[in-house]
Amino acid sequence: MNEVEQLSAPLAIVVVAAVLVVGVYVSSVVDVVAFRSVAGQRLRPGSAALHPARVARRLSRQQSVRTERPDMILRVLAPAAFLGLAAAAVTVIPLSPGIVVADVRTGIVLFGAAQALAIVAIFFHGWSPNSPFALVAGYRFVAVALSYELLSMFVLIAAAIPAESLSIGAIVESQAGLWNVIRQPLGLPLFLIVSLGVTFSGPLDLLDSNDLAGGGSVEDSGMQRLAWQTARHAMRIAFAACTAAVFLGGWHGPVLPGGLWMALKTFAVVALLGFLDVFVARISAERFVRLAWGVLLPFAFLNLLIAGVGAL
Amino acid sequence: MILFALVGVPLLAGLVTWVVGDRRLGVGSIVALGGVAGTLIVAIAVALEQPTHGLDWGGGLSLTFEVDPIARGPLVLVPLVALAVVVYASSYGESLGRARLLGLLSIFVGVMELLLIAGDLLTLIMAWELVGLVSWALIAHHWRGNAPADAAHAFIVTRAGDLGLFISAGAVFATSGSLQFSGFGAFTDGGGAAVHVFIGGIVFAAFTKSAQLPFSPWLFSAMSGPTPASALLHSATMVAAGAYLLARLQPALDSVGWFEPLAIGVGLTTALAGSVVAAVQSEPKKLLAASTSAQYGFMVVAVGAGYPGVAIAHLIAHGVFKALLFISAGVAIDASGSSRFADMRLGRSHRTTAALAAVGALALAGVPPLGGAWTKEAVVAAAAHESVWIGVFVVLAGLGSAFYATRFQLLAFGSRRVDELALAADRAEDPTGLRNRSTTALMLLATATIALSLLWLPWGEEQLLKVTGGEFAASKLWEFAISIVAIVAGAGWAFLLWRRHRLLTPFGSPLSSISDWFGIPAATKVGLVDPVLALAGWAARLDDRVVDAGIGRISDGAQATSRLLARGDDRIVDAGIGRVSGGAQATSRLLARGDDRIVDAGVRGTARFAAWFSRMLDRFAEHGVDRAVDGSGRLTGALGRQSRRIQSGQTHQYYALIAATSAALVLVLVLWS
Amino acid sequence: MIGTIDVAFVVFSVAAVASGCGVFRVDSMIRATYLLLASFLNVGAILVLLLAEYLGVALLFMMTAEMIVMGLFMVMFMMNPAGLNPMNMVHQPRFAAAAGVVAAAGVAVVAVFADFPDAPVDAESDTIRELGIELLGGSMLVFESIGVTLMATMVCSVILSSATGRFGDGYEGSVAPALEPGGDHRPADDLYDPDAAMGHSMHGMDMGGMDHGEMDHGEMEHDS
Amino acid sequence: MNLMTVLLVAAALIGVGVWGALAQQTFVMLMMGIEMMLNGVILAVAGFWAFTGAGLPKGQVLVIITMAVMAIELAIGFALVTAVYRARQADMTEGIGSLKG
Repeated sequence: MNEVEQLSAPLAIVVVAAVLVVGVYVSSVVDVVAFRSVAGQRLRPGSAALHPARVARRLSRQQSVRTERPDMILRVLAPAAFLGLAAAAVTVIPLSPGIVVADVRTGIVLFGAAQALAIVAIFFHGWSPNSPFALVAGYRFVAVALSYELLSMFVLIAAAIPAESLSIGAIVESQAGLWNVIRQPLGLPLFLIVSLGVTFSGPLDLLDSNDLAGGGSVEDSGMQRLAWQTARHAMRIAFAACTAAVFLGGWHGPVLPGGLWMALKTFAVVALLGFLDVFVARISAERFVRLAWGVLLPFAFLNLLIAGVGAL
Repeated sequence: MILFALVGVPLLAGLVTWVVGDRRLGVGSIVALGGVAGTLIVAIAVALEQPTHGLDWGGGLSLTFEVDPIARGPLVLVPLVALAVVVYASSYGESLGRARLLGLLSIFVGVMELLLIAGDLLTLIMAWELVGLVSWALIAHHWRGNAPADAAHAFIVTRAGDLGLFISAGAVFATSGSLQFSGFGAFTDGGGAAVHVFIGGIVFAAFTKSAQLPFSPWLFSAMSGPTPASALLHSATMVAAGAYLLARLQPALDSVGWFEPLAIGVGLTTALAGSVVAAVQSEPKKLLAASTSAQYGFMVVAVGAGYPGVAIAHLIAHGVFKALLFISAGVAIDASGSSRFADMRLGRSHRTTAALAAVGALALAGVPPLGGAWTKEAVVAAAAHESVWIGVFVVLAGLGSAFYATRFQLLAFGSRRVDELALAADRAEDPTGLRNRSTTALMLLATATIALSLLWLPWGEEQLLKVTGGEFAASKLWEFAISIVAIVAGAGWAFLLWRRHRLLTPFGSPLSSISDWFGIPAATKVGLVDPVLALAGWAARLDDRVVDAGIGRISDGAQATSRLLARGDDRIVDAGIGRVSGGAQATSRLLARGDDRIVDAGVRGTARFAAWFSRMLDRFAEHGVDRAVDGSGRLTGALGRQSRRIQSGQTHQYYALIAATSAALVLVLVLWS
Repeated sequence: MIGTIDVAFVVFSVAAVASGCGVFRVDSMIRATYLLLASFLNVGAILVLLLAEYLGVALLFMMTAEMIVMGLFMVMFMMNPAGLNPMNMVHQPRFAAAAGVVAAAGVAVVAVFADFPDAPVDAESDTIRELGIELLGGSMLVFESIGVTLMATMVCSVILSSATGRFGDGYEGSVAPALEPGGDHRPADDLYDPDAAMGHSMHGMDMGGMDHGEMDHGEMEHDS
Repeated sequence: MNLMTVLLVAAALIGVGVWGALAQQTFVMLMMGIEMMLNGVILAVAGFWAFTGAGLPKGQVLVIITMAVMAIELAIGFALVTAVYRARQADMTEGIGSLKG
């Protein structure tokens, strides 16, 4: 990936901001559509498309609740860090042939680090309001998160093996002939599980879940809630983009220009995640932990083995 | 990679068998059998085209796998014997834990093959340790009795021998920087102290492994393992490793003068002593164990005499018939429900087993035209080629082997006297369905034993020459004649005793010390095993008691001594002073009474002065000395208490001390340089 | 001249040291944990500046995971979770501070006065690839032994911390801590009072003190 | 940014670590102090690698070894803390005086 030209700093900021803003909006629209379709409500495209904006307007006017003696620093820090990490994760992903915001040689490891730090940010979000339900949710989330932390690293490293490089751009190029989703059939599902976990959605909706009356966000309101939801959707976008780039061949595709392919694939993954979010029931934490250590981790090893044998 | 298959197939099969477990034992035994059979095929293939393969490990170390011509026979022998043993084991004993037994047997084959294809000392050491470990696990299979203790005994003795390998590896690596077998010849020709160390280590390890004197007794403690394990361990795998190592490295070892006499001496002694020990055993398995030592003594003699090929030939023949004998002994033990000869003589009830065992016994006795006989004659020839007297001694040992082989056969499978027939009859239909499978195993081995008698044909001999790749000493006719005579004598003697019903205890009352290896086990137990175990237990028990009792005890001691001093002072010094004063008073009084008339004022004055003086003396001296002694005592006590206060048990204060001392240390080091 | 790298270095190192001090100043264990994490992150950034790119990023995610675990343990052995009430968790503070200063000073002296060879790594070299080749080539043995050691560590820590050990319940022979620092242990009965035993102590109360442990030792010797 | 500055930062980190390890009462905080020291060590080693090692990869290997040491220290430390808590119901260094002479 030496022929990639770095974007200049202002342009890079603009690109990342654009990707995130568009992505977040689309992702939340997907949420609305999925929710209404599962709820059996009649689906009016216009209202669905405008719904996120309405919600944002309402929340931005709402007055924010204060809890007793919150950990104010972390309370402010949590959504900001979450959003920032999503942005950082987006920067290392090549958006189209030759265009990557930050072409670091260790892109994939950096992505993993961002994801690990995201778990910390999420824990802060549960910790900071100093309220029992949020605290329980935060602990539960971390306990579960530790069990798929390793998973993601193994999957990503396995994807990096055929490319013989840790740079995501190189990984995308290595899929010119054959996409990783076929080369390493176990990788994509495992990584999707991790994505569901870090965006605490669907079966792994263990943070802001209804069984804890809203869990980590039980005390959130107004801008706080808006910021947190935005950050969550941004992280989903980051994971979707990474999935598209690492497993679905990135910008490779017939006819259409590469950037468009990348966007389409990302959107497909976002839609998949959004629908999984509402269509799959929540799994209890301890059962998932047992599953993750006992079943999924061996699968990750197997995936690694497949990658290694393939590389030989 | 075919060499990897040679090792990997049995290992994999063993693990699978073990994992599958006792519940689906059928699958397990099939897997184990298939694994060993596959190993046999692979081994034959490997023996035909001798591949070599290197594995670079980095750090200047590398693993080499090669097939020396001399290793080809054992390569095929191990899975062959193991096949029969696994067949037997698949129906041996209670089904609980049988999967583990089968799996371990299969793994045993794998590691032994690894040992046989080892091309450098590092690989050899790995395989060597693994063999010891697996045999430990096999001996301790029935972990509820005293088997674990015996297993520990065997393991520790053999491990002590393994140290020899490490020493010699260190010596050769430090000198020549390589562990390749191929380089040893040049290394040993180079001479120097390292060579002696190297050869000493190798010989030590080999003798311990193949149960030469004075390490033989560990074979007896190995007897508490299940019979299949013993059969494999004695015939082809564990014990064979030592003899194989000697034969493999013989060219390198022979370069020092003391190797040849040492090997011949130890080998002959073991052969003769083993014969005597075997001749008085009251249990079949122990008899066979002793005979194993004796037979390996033959091989060591052959290596010492400079004929490794002969040793390997005898190794092969012995492996086959010894496994056969062990399995038949196991059948006898199961059928009679006792491990003693006294309850056996199953000739009538187990005719097939008896017949098959007879083949093995004949081979052990060295009766032509069986293969065992040929190889033994080869050993005799080799020894006689060295010196006639050595040959004679080997022939004597052969007489012994003939004796105990006959003894085994007669006592275990001889026919009973008429009054015992009833017993035999009701033991005849033993409920255990063992005989069918054990019979197949015995059949297999017996056919192999008989097949080996092809060696008597010139064709077979040249085949053997080709396989073992060594040359044989020409056997002279008179040697053959006297050894035949010796065999007939031994067997005949045994028959004679049998007729007189004195075969069970040939030399009158059972000689406990002889039958127990002349009390060597006690020696090793006291000298080696107990210390090791005690060390382990002690290390387990070592705790803060030892660590922190120290200073406290010191201070207590100090206080005690000071108190003692003070008391002693009170007792002795004061008493002394008091007595002085008393004496003075007494004398003065005596003087006074002695003479009233004469100027008694002066005398009284004297007396009063004496009394006063003594009182003064008493007070001051007492106070002075007392204070001095008490003070010193108090001082020591205080010091003790102070030093004791350091031991506050507070971790952070310890850390503080550590930090301070290390800072001081750094300072010292800086100033030093 | 001062380049952007130098500026970044100064920023990162100030942040690292400041958050490091914060670890032991704040009165909330969670804040302490994640301040330590912050310190690690800054050091990782400095490593990236030093062209040890992979190591920096590896430190990043490794320490993140480690500190998450540490946070959980922090809350398990929590004295003051959220810093809701002021507290003092230190002992021998003066000596500790002095020792810290001395240690820092010692290393600093070395840093300033010792002279080292000047052989910087050239910015062009692909340090990541070199590291990988070194790890799977020359230093293979080292790398493997690290792996084996970590494996053994996992086993040991599981054995150490498992509630049901080889010799039965982990709480057997459990003794209450001293009431005053450095004092003797209280008799096992004290474990019955809930705030001393934290409700853990329903097991193994029949045998007082550590004699049960010694009994285990006895059995062990008997086995061997 | 040169070797001296890097080593100075490392020195500061190590000093902070010593201070924390000696001053803190809770086992876990104590371990944090040790981690902080190792943090400084890593920085120092990386500095030496970058400025005096001529980019010899063995230096990076040393850093990896240090990381492994940290991980091992953490794992065994937590296991010990748990075991000590089981045996002594203690979470502070004052809680165990079994080394008391």
